[in-house]
Amino acid sequence: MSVRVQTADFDVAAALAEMRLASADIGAVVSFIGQVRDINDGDTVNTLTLEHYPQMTERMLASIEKEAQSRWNIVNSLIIHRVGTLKPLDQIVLVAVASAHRGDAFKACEFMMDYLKNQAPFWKKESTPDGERWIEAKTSDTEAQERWQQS
Amino acid sequence: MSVRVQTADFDVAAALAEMRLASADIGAVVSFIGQVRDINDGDTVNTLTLEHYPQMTERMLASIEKEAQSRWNIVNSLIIHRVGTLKPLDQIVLVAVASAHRGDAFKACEFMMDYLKNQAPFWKKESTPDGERWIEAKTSDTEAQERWQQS
Amino acid sequence: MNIKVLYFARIKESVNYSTEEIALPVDISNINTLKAFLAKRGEIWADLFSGKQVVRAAINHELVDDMMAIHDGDEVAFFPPVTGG
Amino acid sequence: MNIKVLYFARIKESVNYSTEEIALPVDISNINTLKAFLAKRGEIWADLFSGKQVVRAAINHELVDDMMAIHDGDEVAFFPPVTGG
Repeated sequence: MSVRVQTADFDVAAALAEMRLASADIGAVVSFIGQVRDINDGDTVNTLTLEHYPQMTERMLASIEKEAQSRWNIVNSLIIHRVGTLKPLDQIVLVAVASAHRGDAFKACEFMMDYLKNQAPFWKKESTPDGERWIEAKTSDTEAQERWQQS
Repeated sequence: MSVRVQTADFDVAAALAEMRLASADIGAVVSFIGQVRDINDGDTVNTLTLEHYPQMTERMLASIEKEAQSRWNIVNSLIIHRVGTLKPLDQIVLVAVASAHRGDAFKACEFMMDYLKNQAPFWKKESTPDGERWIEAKTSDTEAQERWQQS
Repeated sequence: MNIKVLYFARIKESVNYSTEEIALPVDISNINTLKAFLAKRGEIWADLFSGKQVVRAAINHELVDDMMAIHDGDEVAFFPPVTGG
Repeated sequence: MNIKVLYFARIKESVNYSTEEIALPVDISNINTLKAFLAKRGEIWADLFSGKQVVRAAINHELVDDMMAIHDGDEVAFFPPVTGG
């Protein structure tokens, strides 16, 4: 279980290798990489700036990991999230889960992303040719989180 | 869309980087890595040997990719599966899906793994201190596939 | 009681600062009454805190709803719905 | 008609070879009747092909069920339930 919030880029290869090689109990590693798209809502995105609430971010991400661990059989998990100014094709976030069997890893990884989207205090501002704008939260993300409350 | 069956190990980092950097339309890359566990059904696993049906394997994996592409909005996908003799902590399989948004990538990646487990002609034989044995197919894998037929 | 208030993202830009110390009147006891108190500061504040916009709150780094009580020394944060990931 | 038959994994080890050419009697027209035909070859074959075990079949690299018709020149494969991934 670990959480990192950083301005620097991260090395997916090293992170996943470290995770899977940590134990021969691990049969499955599911990972999610989020990256900056060059178009959003029909407009060109030049840069994307991520702001966050430092003390709260780490705390919230750790509590999301803990909740996932209580729901599924997972051996290890990792969240790395970048802040600062990024450009299209830059990596934003890595969520990875290692488990004995694939079902737990898939569910826990998607759960962590859905909760991160709705609860972790990050905000995105895009710079487009028409100026800057804050990205609005999406109803689809709220709905994605609500699925997990029914089970 | 691509499929590789090989005895050699594969480079997850290179595969994922190539996939995500192929297009700035991609916002999400979900991947699954399967690896050899050192214990199965309570016994120590020394080696795991994967046999397959060459002409049929590639065809079946390609048809699984095609089916995933018809069900979700995915930009690209990849399946790499090893055959031959492996040992604990060796990588067996990589399934990766790139899409604009995370929901499609998560669903397509899990779908592909569930179908691969039930339809792709691979068979596993383990070598344990008590000798060799073929691994039996699991009911849980059949059930995992059947979930996708209800939607 | 005295509290620290933090603003983030679009809200920080609207009010034009990120943090302040506030000595609260005695009748301000939860997030709801604190929002009403802030809304009286002027047009920009009324626009943000009178209920027209969704403004989330945290107390001491935990997400809370508007009925959550505020205590002396608390760090209260106001921000728009989050959009990370 | 003449077909090629392939065996894999546990089944290959039981019958002790991986491939054979078979000239089928005229009444063997689908997977079901081919399994019954093979089951008559002896104890090992009966054990595999008389229905006690789950044996999957493919014709020309496509998974098929037991009612699927066989044609001259087909490549038929028999194997246990798959266990990749």
